[in-house]
Formats: sequence, structure tokens, C-alpha cells
Amino acid sequence: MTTIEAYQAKDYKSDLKPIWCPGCGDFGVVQAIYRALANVGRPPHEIAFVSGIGCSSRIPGYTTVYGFNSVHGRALPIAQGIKLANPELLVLVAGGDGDGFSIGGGHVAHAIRRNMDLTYIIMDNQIYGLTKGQLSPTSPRGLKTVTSGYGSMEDPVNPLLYVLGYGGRFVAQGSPADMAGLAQMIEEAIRFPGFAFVNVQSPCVTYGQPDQQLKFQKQRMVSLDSLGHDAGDRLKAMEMAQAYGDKIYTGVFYREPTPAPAYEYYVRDRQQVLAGEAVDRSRILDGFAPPA
Amino acid sequence: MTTIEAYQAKDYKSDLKPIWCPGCGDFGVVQAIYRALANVGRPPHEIAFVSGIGCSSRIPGYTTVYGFNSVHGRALPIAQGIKLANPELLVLVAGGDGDGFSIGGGHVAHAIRRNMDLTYIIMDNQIYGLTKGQLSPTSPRGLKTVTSGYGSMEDPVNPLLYVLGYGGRFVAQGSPADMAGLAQMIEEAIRFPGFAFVNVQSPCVTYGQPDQQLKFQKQRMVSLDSLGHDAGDRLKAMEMAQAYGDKIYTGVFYREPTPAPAYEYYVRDRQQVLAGEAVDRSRILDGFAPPA
Amino acid sequence: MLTDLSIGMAGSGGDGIVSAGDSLMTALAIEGYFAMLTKSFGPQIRGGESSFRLRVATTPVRCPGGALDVAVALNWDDFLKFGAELPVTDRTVVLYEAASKVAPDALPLKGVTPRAAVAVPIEQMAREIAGTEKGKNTIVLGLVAGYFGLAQAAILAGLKKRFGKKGEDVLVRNERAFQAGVEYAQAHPIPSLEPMAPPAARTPRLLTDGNDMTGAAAIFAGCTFFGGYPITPSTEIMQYLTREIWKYGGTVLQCEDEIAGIGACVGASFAGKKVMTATSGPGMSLKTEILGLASIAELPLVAVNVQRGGPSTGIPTKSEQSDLFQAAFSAHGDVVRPVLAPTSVADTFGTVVEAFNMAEQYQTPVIVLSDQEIGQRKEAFERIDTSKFQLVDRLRPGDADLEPYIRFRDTETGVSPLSHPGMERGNYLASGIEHNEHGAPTANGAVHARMNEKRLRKLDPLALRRDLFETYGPADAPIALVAWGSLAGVVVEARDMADAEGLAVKVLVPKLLYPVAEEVYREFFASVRAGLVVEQSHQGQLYRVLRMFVDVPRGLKPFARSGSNPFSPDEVLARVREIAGQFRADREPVGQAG
Amino acid sequence: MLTDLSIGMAGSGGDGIVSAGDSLMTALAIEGYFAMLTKSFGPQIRGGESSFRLRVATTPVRCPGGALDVAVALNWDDFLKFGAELPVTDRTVVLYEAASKVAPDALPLKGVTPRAAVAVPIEQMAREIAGTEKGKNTIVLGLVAGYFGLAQAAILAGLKKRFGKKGEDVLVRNERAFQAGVEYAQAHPIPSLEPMAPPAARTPRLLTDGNDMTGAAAIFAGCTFFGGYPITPSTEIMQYLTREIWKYGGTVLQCEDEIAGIGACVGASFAGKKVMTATSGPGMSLKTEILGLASIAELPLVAVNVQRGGPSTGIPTKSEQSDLFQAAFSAHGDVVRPVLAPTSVADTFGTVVEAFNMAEQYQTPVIVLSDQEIGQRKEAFERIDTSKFQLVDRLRPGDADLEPYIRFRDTETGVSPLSHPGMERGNYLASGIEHNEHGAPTANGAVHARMNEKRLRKLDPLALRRDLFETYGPADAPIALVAWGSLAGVVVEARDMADAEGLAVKVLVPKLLYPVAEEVYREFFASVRAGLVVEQSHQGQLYRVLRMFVDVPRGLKPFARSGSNPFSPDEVLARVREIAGQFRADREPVGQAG
Ligand SMILES: Cc1ncc(C[n+]2csc(CCOP(=O)(O)OP(=O)(O)O)c2C)c(N)n1
Ligand SMILES: Cc1ncc(C[n+]2csc(CCOP(=O)(O)OP(=O)(O)O)c2C)c(N)n1
Ligand code: SF4
Ligand code: SF4
Ligand SMILES: [Mg+2]
Ligand SMILES: [Mg+2]
Repeated sequence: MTTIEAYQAKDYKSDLKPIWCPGCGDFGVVQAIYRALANVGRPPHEIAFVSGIGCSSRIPGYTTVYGFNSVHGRALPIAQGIKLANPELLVLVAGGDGDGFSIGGGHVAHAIRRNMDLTYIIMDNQIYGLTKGQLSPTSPRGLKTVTSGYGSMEDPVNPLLYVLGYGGRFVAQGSPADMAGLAQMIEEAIRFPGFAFVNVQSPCVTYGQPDQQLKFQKQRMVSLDSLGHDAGDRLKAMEMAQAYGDKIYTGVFYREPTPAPAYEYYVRDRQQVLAGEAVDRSRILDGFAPPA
Repeated sequence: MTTIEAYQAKDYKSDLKPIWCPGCGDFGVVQAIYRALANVGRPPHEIAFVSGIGCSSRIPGYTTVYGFNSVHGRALPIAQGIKLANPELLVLVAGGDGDGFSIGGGHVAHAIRRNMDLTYIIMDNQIYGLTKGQLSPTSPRGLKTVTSGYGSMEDPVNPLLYVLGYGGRFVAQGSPADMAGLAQMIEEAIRFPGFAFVNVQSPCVTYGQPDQQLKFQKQRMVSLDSLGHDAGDRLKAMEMAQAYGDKIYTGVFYREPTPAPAYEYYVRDRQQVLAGEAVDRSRILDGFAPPA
Repeated sequence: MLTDLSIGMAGSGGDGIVSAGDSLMTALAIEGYFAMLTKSFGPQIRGGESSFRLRVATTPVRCPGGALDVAVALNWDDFLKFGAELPVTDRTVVLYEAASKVAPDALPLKGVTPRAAVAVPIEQMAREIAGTEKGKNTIVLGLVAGYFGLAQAAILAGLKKRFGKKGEDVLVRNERAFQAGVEYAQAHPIPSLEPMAPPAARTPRLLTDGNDMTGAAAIFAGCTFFGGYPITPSTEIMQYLTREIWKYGGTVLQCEDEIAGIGACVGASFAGKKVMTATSGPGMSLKTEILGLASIAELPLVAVNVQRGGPSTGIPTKSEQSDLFQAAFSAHGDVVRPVLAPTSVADTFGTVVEAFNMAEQYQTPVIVLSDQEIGQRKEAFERIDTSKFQLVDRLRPGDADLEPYIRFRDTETGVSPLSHPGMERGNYLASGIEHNEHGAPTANGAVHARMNEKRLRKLDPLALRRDLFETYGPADAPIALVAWGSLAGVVVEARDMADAEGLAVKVLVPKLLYPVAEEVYREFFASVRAGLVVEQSHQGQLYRVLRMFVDVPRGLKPFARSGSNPFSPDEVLARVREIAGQFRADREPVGQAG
Repeated sequence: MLTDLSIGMAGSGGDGIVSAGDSLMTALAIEGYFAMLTKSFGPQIRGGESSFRLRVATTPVRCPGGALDVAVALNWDDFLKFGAELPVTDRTVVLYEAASKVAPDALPLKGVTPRAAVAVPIEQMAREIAGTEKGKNTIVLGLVAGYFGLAQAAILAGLKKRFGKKGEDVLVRNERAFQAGVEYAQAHPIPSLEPMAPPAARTPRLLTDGNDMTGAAAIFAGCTFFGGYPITPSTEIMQYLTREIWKYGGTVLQCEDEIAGIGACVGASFAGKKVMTATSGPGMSLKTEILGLASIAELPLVAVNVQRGGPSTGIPTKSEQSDLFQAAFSAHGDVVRPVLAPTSVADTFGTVVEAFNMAEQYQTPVIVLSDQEIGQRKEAFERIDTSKFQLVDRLRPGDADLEPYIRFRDTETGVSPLSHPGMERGNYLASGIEHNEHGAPTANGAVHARMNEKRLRKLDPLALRRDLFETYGPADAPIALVAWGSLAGVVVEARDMADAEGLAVKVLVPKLLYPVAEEVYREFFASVRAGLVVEQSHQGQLYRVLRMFVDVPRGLKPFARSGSNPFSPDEVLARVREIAGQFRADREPVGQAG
């Protein structure tokens, strides 16, 4: 690990010009990430940032870190491979509500129960942005879109509740409508020594619903702190999470009071314990000598 | 729908001889299903029974209904297609813990939030039986198997809690150690007019842990009824579900007090409303005449 | 008078490029012209550059064509971004925004001197007459209509429809803007510019794109279930069906991913319905496993792949023909499944209907390889007589077949009667595991061999489907071109041009790509000494697939190029000339054929 | 004395068939014999029928062979279930359980009269001597050792290891049971039965199966990350690594599915490690999309497919070679990735090491097509000198490459230096989207064409890898056999037999299946007039793949058959004789070669 120098937000900003629509919430998210990374202070080359596919998933390209804009829904498995390959890296993962909870939905529970030290940021705009406005798993019941012209007939996914049910150890929600809060929350998530999840209400100005847009969000946002929420109580967090889709609670829903060791620490342990049993690689086939 | 005749359990039993290991819990499950089906009384040809791949997934072949032993992890999508194609059918879905919560884990939440009238039975033996004893998503932390020789380093999946978090409307757990209870629970699940989930603690005698075996289970089983559990309270159900992996609670954790209409009812509604707008199929291309 | 005219236009997001193209296209279709409209965009979802090219003719349009006759640049930066998609040559008339301050003799077109260049104060006229810059596209419509005497009444009618709802004032301003464009053209004539000939008949044409056509064809064929997941450039198929299928007692299920999409289709097919899924390359890759399940469980299913640039995420918005290998060979195990490719929007109808028929007839998944070009371009084309198309339903068991029912009975044709849940006495076990005729799982090698043979044998009749191949030109021509999908039109047009030059060239357009109908090719190749398989893929995939089964003439070579690089009839013609030249050099007769 | 002996044995679950086979195999390996052991089971996880066949020889064993020399039936029902897997002919000695009450001249072997049939009271002896029916397998070991004078000391040592822990009493009973078997053989000699010759050298052989060998080779090659999901018949690879890889600083991640398994590999490779995943057909199908990602992101990755019967779930426990099409062509878009196939357990070592080297050298996924036969059979083979193998690591950027770093620089070889997170100044954006040399997303056709060309060009050197092809027999032979994977040994043995009959036949065994090394085949085929491509697939997939790129001799035909049907050298020989006969009929010289 390099010694910590003073990094600034701009050090994490790449030359690639974002092609998001003017006003897209994701602009705010990437800004918050620049800030959080500057505060954490790891040099860009010690950071890996993985995403899937979607408007939101373009985000690694707008940073100076090692980015991986992979395929739709598979950011988490790729990120876990990176982390295990080199546990020293700071690994960020990001994507959209569709990327994370539709096509990628099968990976979330397993990433969480393994509990590697990753930070997973969902830009939840309740719509498919990149493919131009189809129903997303977090779209509300009844929503009319190009794939639900007569209204959606399904209950939406509740990302917060799902993640809490999976045993998520750090679960928060933010919005670019509160940039300072969002940056701080992401910083906290990064510093949390285990899998941390941040759901960001990041509006799609082009295909999103009016009431998701930043100015309306500001009216609906309630900070958990202001409610005196106890972030150490999972069941309480689940109760608060039930309001998803209705109220926008921001802040930390749950933070494991005494974080358990992350997966990679067990791995290292095992490697250290077993290192002594290694033979020289050139003699690996000796293991196939019949027991004389 | 055919008029209900008096069917007996044996009418649902096929000629195919099960190739499960002697003593496998799945024998009990299929018996319970025969009984439940007989009580429900639908003729076998009006029933479709879909599974994935695994020892447990062989189950449709041992019944006389229309069976589909599909591919690993995909029973739920296939079952949903069947149900939408013909909502009159009684559709059962079954499989193992790996089939349902590992490779198929991405489909569960979506099946539940769509809420079709399906019954989903997991034979949860906390191991991969068919492939000979690897770690399953419900295997306890620390378990040593052929793929975790030094012990599992992951928290197990909690099927009950996951399903409740997904908004499951009927959630129960049973065991072949209590055949009568299991059969009744499955019958109730079938009769429930929406997506119903039954987790069965079905021991693997060949690769399973000693404490999962039927005689030990009997000691660990506690019926929710005996605890005066209120099956109408989702949060309470979630609390009870937390004991998964520790205690074995049997019975109904949650049953939606006033079941909402299932997905296929909305579909039918939409079809009826829009039927009037149909043109004759032979004139379907008229829709492409330019607006004169 | 002109009988064929290509117009291209580019500008930025707010310029209304797309609606100009659409308005013109609609007007032309109403007037009875044949036309083709392709649009192209920058990477931005909103606010980036956009363009269209529109080709109009008095006879059916086969392809977007080559160089433009008219190029309209609302903004040079944006125009130039489209490069080869908007080719300007010395036969092109360039109309451009005067505010760009570029002199007509100093256009930023490297080494090209267009036939004429007219700087039109489009923006100024729009502001002054329409009262808003948004009127620019209406001005351009007027210019085009004015210079070529094109579809004025229909364009005006279109303006009325479009702006009528926005109030009398808006409508009037736009009508005036249009008129101003027309008048500008008349006031600034371009020497020797010919007007467009009137359409052959004033019957309105059908107007749609390949994706909507796919949806409509599915409904016509009797499809009542669609399961899928959005992906560019196929999503409009699902969107069309989401609007329409309910009317016919059907359902669209937008699934959580492509695997679930095709899984639901397999389920609905098992339950007795005609089903379809649609996707593009990445989605096809995900569907691989369940396509194999449909093959072994012998369930009918249509899977449409609207091809885009690959590999991986590749280039989602551009056309390519590089998924043929995958369509034919992605499955593990010994699987053969038919692959069909439409050659145009109009042809998509018959191809998709055929796909359903084949799927039902042979109880197999059938892959339709469309491409972004066909899927998203609009064509104005002759009405289709749907009564010509027969529909096939799967063979269902009769009474005799049900005592007892043997699901996978190895009949002479290899096709076994297929029951479905709800049918009394038809109960059976479907499975992805190898099974015997009764459906019982087996690991027996002899049974496995027999079932593999049955599953392949049932497709044998496809080898006789000459109707799925189009040929053009003299049967004894020594030079041949082979092309499929959206390139078929390009190549057929190139052949016509070669023909006009006295070169004897023939074309084969396979719509059934796989299994390879060996006899059809053998017959076609009998006269052939040299030629090209023209494909929009880096590897020339069809050329390779043909070699697997057919001894292709030694002189037949791939002419293949990666996607997002358009092909034009001219360049194909140029290659044909080269080949013919080589023949002459070798003293071989070329122009022999009749 | 015999130098080559095939033994087969079958019984039911509790009979200890498998442990008898394993004990014998281990004893033979210790004594210095070469041997091959294949096991086969019924569909039950527990309690079903089971069998093994074991071939022992004084020289390396190439394949399981044909008819058995000795067949042991503990139970006729079970024995017969294995059909073609335990072929009995007139040269077979049959030892069987006397309790079956079958007369030696009325064995249930349709139309076959074995060389000798001995009813042995195995069960009774076991009960009386070992005190338990479980001793049956020890009795059989004694019989085999007694009849053929085979490895008695080593078998006894093995018994000591196996039963020593269970107490003196158990051990002694088993030793006595073994002795009783030996004595029974001596007391009931079979006329003209020869004993087995001693091994050429008393050096212990290595002993393992293809799956464990794959794991060991991966560790040798420097693999430190494995991501995967269990699936028969590949799971033992993951199981081996789960035991071993930690010792070398590596990790195994058992993922939630195959997609996550290969996804994690792509991540770990991006992070700079050598990585591997392993699976079988259905898992390969699921990995398709991410294999494409690895191709376009140019990340090294080894994916092992231990082939089983397909399509779909197919026949999980039986061998087949029907995933070649998939290995070569499953990706959407224009992708070429190397496909390698090992020909034996021993050869698996070099093949897997080569796969890692290729992956690293060319920054590409490499597919290793093993098969159930190789993956799960045990071989006793000569020690491998690992110092012969060189290891390749990916080209990492040097200082000069880092100012500035251009990840996808189009170098002359097409290979660009590859950095990884943690490396200063090496930061870049990896993506599945088409990108320019810098890694920035693009939809530009020219860039796309160039990058496709780069990604394919970098594999050109593979065409020169003659070392990845084995040839046998006279270079000018007019008859040729081509075979790959587990069939290579069968075919090479058939060639030797043909040679012994004076037929000039040569064999080509490609270990690099794709891309097709055209020159190698052209040279090989130069002398060839007729022959066979021998494959365990219904379609003869290699034959078809070769045709895509090579003009194969007209007389070269596929000899292909679905999996779960073993091939024997005899039947290949029979086909060769036919071909040679045809030649003679045509008056062509056959035996010309030297
Ligand atoms: C395998 C695959 N399926 C589908 C797609 C098409 N696709 C790209 S992004 C996307 C969804 C985008 O929605 P979301 O993840 O919410 O991100 P957003 O654009 O809203 O930020 C889809 C369906 C794809 N690229 N790959
Ligand atoms: C795509 C795919 N991956 C893996 C497998 C191998 N496989 C078959 S069943 C199974 C798991 C079985 O475990 P579970 O679902 O818990 O069922 P059980 O046998 O324990 O009843 C696996 C990994 C497969 N058949 N297909
Ligand atoms: S479409 Fe929506 S999510 Fe995508 S860039 Fe535009 S505003 Fe953002
Ligand atoms: S292996 Fe386990 S789950 Fe499978 S049949 Fe045997 S006991 Fe049942
Ligand atoms: Mg979204
Ligand atoms: Mg299990």
C-alpha cells in the first residue's frame, strides 16, 4: 500500500466526457464518489471500480482508477474475483437498479453472505435508462412504460429490504439531492470493513417519473438521523426499509456494530496456515505417486 | 376444469422407480405430495410439475402428472410460462436448495413479486446431493465438504427470511419427519391463491449432516402452532425465520390474511379489456398503413 | 425525371432530424413511393448528434444505396461524425446551414467537390417564419420538396396531423416554414437538377421497421406468448407485442433476464402455445443453455436475434452479421436447429411466419437472425397478401396416439405427436436429460444414439426447401455473389448494375442459413468459377459454414468486413468488375450468359 | 507371458467393486506396471450397480482396449447392465459367483462362448474366511492375482494400509481371504492361461485421473485463482484445488453459478492473476457471455470443459466429444479463441500448462476440451519431467509503455502490454464495449474493424505450432486416421494393429483443435487418399470444422458416433481394413510405405 498523500476530488476525475443526459442524477453520484475517494485518500491505481451495463454503469470510465465496465448484471462476481486476487485493493462496484436487481439479482445475496470488503453503489432510477425507458425491477406497480403500456402488474423490488434480509452489514440510502450527505455516506461505506451497500435515488431526467426528480425528492427525503434511527438494530432497519417506494429515508439503515472479519481475512489465514504444506511447484506431481 | 372425482394418493404415483438412496428424505416429500394432490383432487392431466436438476428435482418423474425435469436453476421461469399459457392448470415447482437458492436464486424474488398462483417446494438438505456432497448455499458456516475441506467461510442463505423479504404471501416449513403435517401444509400451499413457498427439511442420508437426519430433526422440530405464532404478521414471521439453521420451526410462518389477486388474474383482465381492439389476424398489417 | 433519390441529413439533438426523416418517410409512403429510412445517433441518450438517410424510388427499394444525392448539414461537426454513413461524392447536392459561415467552395469534405453546394439560412428562416429554431426541420422538408417536387400535399397533411393539436398558430407557422423552404428552392435553382418522378401508383405503401414487423408477424402466426428482456436493438419487438398481444389473448412477460425470458417461453410452449423471445448477441449467449433444453425436449420456440456489433457488449447500436456461428453452433452436444434470416423489413413478415411454422412442424427452436439495419430501419413497401401464408400447428396426438401415449415415439419422420398439460392421457415427463421414447431418463448409449439421430433426422426435409433461397441473374453465370440478411439487397442491386454493364453475374440469397441445404448450393455453384460471399462480419462466417458441407468453387472468396461499416452496391460492383477483369485476363468468357 | 491384460468386474453397490479396482490399480502402479482404470455406475447415487475395467501392460497403455481378457461377475443382472462397456468374447475368461447357480455352459451371454467359465463360490468364501460378505472383493483380488501371478506383494501391502487401521483381526481375515483367492486359482487352473509378465522396471508409476491432473497442472502453471460451480464430470478439478491451491497462495471460490464462476475469474485475471474455471456442457453454455467479455477485454483465462453426453443435461456420467462446435463458435460476434484437447491423463498435464501459457501469451480465454473418459479414468504412467515445461507470463508494461499507457495498443504482434490494478500509471478502463486503443468506448466502424483484426491477428502464431500435433506412421501413407481427445489412444492403437497387418496407415492427433492450423493439415493430407476422422459425436464435429478451413481429401470421411458408446481399436481397425480393401479393389497400392 502506498503512503497516503493528499488527494483531491479532481484527481479521480478522468478526461472522458460523460455522455449522460444533462441533469441526470448520475452526475451527482460520480461527484460524490470523487469526494469520498479524495477523503479516503487511496491513490487511483490502488482502486478498482467495476460496473455492469447501463447509463449508471458508465461511471468507472469517468474516474481515473482502474475501471471495468463489464457486462450487464455481472459486476459483483467480477469484483469479488478482483478482491480475492488482491485484497489490498479498494474495490468499488456500481450499476443501475436493473443491472443489480434484475439480471444481476442472483449475485447480490451471495456477495453479501461472503462479505468481502466491497462497496456496492446502486443508482436507482426505477427505470431502464440506457435502453430507453423500460420497466425496471424497482418501478412502482402501475407504472406505464414502453414495456408496460397498460401499467406494471408487479410489486417492485425493495433493494434495502432485500439486502438487509441477506444479512447486509452496512446498508444506506442517499441522493444527489444531498451531495454532502451522499459523499459522506459513500466514504463511510468504503471505510466499512466488509460488504457495504448504498442505494442512491439517482433520477433519470429523460425516462424517470416526475416525483423522482431532484426537486421533488428534496420534499420527500427524511434523514434517518433526524428520526433518531438506531443503525445497530437490523429488525428496526427492516421496518424502516419497508417504506421504500413511499418515503425516501436517507442515511445509514444498518451498520453492524462490531464488524465481523471479511471473507478475505479468512482466506489469508487459510493460505498462511497451509503455506507450510506446499511442495515446490515443480514437484507438484509427486502427490500422484502411489502410496508405497 | 374437469369435475372433481375422488382421487387417491396412488393415482399420482408413476411407475418410475425412484433412484434416491434408501432413506433419502425426498421419499417422504413425494409421498406428502401424493396425499396433498389427492386431497385437492385435480386430475393428473390438469397438473404440471416443474423442477430443475438435482436429486430432489427428479421428483416430477415419480408422479403421473405432466412433469418437466428441466435444467439446473430454471424451474421457476419455466413454471411461470406454463401458468401464463394456461392459468387453469395447477402448477407445482420443486427442487433442491442449490437449484433454488444458488444457481436459481435470481429468479425467486421475481417469481414472488409477480405472484402467480404457483406452489414452490424446496427440498432443503443443506448439501448438493446429486453431484456428491459439495457445499450448498444453505450449508452452515464451517461445514467441511469436498469443496470446503477446511470449512465453509460463508454465512448460509436463509430461505425463509429471503422469501419473506421478497414479499412472499405464503411461507411455510415442514419435514418428512412429520408426514401428516407436511402433506397438509403442501395442500394448504396449493390451495393458497397465489405464490406459496414451502421449505422442506429433507435430509440427505448420504452426504448430509448427522443432525439433519430425521431422527435428530424430530428432536429439534418445534411447531409454530404450539408457540401460538400469528401467521398474519410478516415482521413477526421474519423474526421467527431468523432461527433458521438453529431451530427447526414447522408450520406456516406467514399467510397473507386477504390474498391479493394473482398475476394471471390481471392478465386475464387485460386480455378481456383489450380483446375488443383486435383486428382479424389476417389484417394485422393494416396497422402499418401510413396515417392518411 | 429521377426515379431514385437518396437524401441524408445530420444535426444535433434539438434539430428535429429524426422527426424530419419520419415526416418525409410517411408522406412518401402515403403518396405511393417506395422508400427506406435509416437513422443513426451518437452515443448519448439525449442531446447528441443524429442523422438519417432516406432513399425514395418509384420501384421497391432494396438497400440504403451508396452516395447521397442530397446531403443536408445543419451543423458540420455533427454531419462529419457520421462519416461513411453519409457519403458525399461529386454527384451530391449539399444544402447546409448558412450560419456555419462556410464558403460553398470550402466545404469540410476532404477531397470531394460536390455537384452543388447551397448555403441556406435555415436557422434564420426558422426563427423568422416559424418563430422558433425548432422549425428548422420544417424548412428542410420544404427545401427537399421544393428542389425535387416531392410529396408536398402529403407533407402538408403530415404537418397538420403533427402540429394541429398544438394549436392553429403553431400549425400555421409550420405550414409557412414549409412553404418558405419550397420557395427558397425555387428561388435558388440548382442547374440541371431533375425533379422526382411521380410514384408508379398512388396507392399508399405499408410503412414500418423490422422490429415491429417481427411482432406483427408473430401475432399473425398465432404467437400468444412472448418472454424476454430489453436489449438494443431488439427491444421494439417486445414493445410492439406489449401493446398488441393482449388483444389476441396473449401475454408478454418482461423477465428478470434473458434466461428467464426463454425459460418462460419453454414453459409456455410445453403448455401448448406458440412462443417467441427476442434479443441481441449478449442475450443470445445467455439463452444458450435453455435453447439446448428446447432442442432435447423437442419444444417449438422462435428466438429472434437482432444482431448488433460484437463481441461482448460490442457496438449495441450498429448492425453486424457476426452471430451466425453462434446461431448455428452455440449449443453443447449434438444439436441442429434451423436458422433463418430476413432480407428486408417486408421480408421479415414471411421469414418470421416461416420460423413459427418450422418450429411447430419440427418441434424445435428456430433462430431468426435479423440485424440492427433491418430491425430498426423503416421501409415503405407493397402491401403483403397475408392469405398466401399458411400456418402450421404442432402435431398433436390423436386418440390412437394416446393408448398409451409415447411422447418421443421414433416415427418415420422423426416427429412425434406432442401433447400438453390439460390434455387427458397425454401426461408425460419432459426433460433435458437424455430419455427413451417414453421420456424415461437413460444413460444408454444405444438409446442416446437413436434419439440424437431422430432429433436430427426430423429436419431432413429442410434440405428440400428451395423456396427459402432466392436467385437472381442467369443460371449459367460464371460469377456468383452470395449474401444474406440486410446485405442481400445491396448485393442484388450490385448485380443489377453489373448486368447493366454486360457482366453475367448471379446471386444466391439464402434465407435458410442452417442446416446448409447442400443440394441447393451445389446446383447453384455448378456454373460458378469465381465470386464473393458478401458479409458484414470480420470472419466471413457464412463462407465458412458453407465450406463445412459444400465443396465451394475455388474462386469463391469471402468479401467480409466488420459491422458498423456500411456496404454499398458500388463497392460490390467494383469487386465484381475486378473478378470479371481477371477472367478476361485469363481469356475466359464472361458475358456468355443469356 | 502376457504383456497386456484387460480385466472387467461388475456387481452391486455393496460389493466393493470400486475399491477392488482401486486397490488393484494402486498395487500395479507401485509394482511398475502401466495401467488404466475406468469405472462405471448406474444412475443411483448409492446402492446401484457398479463396474470397472482395468487394463494393465508392461508398456504405456493408450486406451481401455476392446474385449476383456477376464470378466468377473459378482451378479449377472448387474454385469449385463454394462453391456458394451464390459465386452465378453471368445477370448475372455469369465469368473463368476457360484451362488448365481448358472451353469458354466449356460452363461447369459447371447451368442458368446467364452474361452473359459469358472463358477467360484466367492460369497461363501468371503463369509467363511473374511467373516463378512464385504470380503468378496478381496477374494476377487486373490483370484486375479492367482490366475495371472500379478502384484501379490503390493496388493497385500495395500490391504495392510486399508485394513490395518481397522484392527489386527480385520486385517488378518482379509489377508486370509486374499490368500484363499490365490489358492483357489491355483487349485482350479484354466488351461493355457498365461501369467502376466513382470513390469519392465520396478519403478513406481504416477497414478491419477485427468481431473486431479488438471488441478495439479494449473498449480504448476502458476494458477492462483479458481472460480467455479460443481458439475459432473468436472467437479473433482475444483475439489482438488480446494485442497491444494491455498498452499500456493491461491483461492478457490465456489460460486453461486457458472456465470459468477467465470465472472470471478475475469476479475482475478484483470487483477493480474493466472485463473481457471472448469465445468461441463451446461456450464459452458452459461459461461458463453463472459467468455466473450474476456475475448474483447483481452484477459487471459483458462476454461476447462470436461465433456459429457449432450445436448442439455444429456448424460452427465458418460463421455462424449460433442462440445467442439460450442468451444469454437459459441460466442456472438467475431471471436476466435484457442481450443486444446488432452489425449490422456498424462497428456493432460502438458495440455493444461500449454493452455495457461497460451492464455497469458495472447491475453485470451483458452478452452481445454477434456472429456469424462479422461477426466475420471485413472492411469498409471511414466513420471513426467516437469523441468521440460516453460511457463509464460503475460506481457506487462515496462516503463516506456507507461508514458502514457495505452492498454490496447495495436502492436505488431497484436499483443499489448497488460497492466493490473495496483500498478502505478497503468490505470485504464477495461470493457466489453468496443473501444479504441486507449480503452475509450466507440461505435466507429473503422476502429471496430481494426480492433477485430488485432484481436484475431495476435493468434496467427498458433498456425505454426506443429508441436501441438502428434503424427504416427509413415508420412507417405495413403490412408489416414484423425482423432482427438480420449479417442486418440484408441486410434493410435488401431493404427499399430493395422501396421502389424502390413497396412500403411498414418494418424494425426491434433491437440490444438481451433484455430485450425491449416498448413499442418495440408501437409499431412498431401499423401492421403482416404481415411477417417474418428469422433465420439453424432455429427462428427471435428470433420466439419476442418472442412471450414482445409480442403480435405475426398476419401476422408467421418467415423462418428454419439457418446456413451465406447470405441474400440478393433472396430477402427475393421474400418481401416475395409478402406484398404476398397483400395485393393481399385488396384491402388496400399502397403507401399516404409
Ligand atoms: C445481457 C444483456 N442484456 C440486456 C442488455 C441491455 N441493457 C443494457 S443496460 C440495461 C438496463 C439498464 O437499466 P439499469 O441497470 O437500471 O441502468 P440505467 O441505465 O437505468 O442506469 C439493459 C436491459 C445488455 N447490454 N446485456
Ligand atoms: C448448469 C448446471 N450446473 C451444474 C449442474 C450440476 N448439478 C446438478 S444438480 C446440482 C446441485 C444439486 O444440489 P441441490 O439443488 O441442493 O439438489 P439435491 O441434489 O441436493 O437434491 C448441480 C451442481 C448442472 N446440472 N447444470
Ligand atoms: S437516460 Fe436517464 S439514466 Fe440515462 S443518462 Fe439520461 S437521464 Fe441519466
Ligand atoms: S444423495 Fe442425498 S439427496 Fe441424493 S438421493 Fe441420496 S440421500 Fe437423497
Ligand atoms: Mg435504472
Ligand atoms: Mg440439496
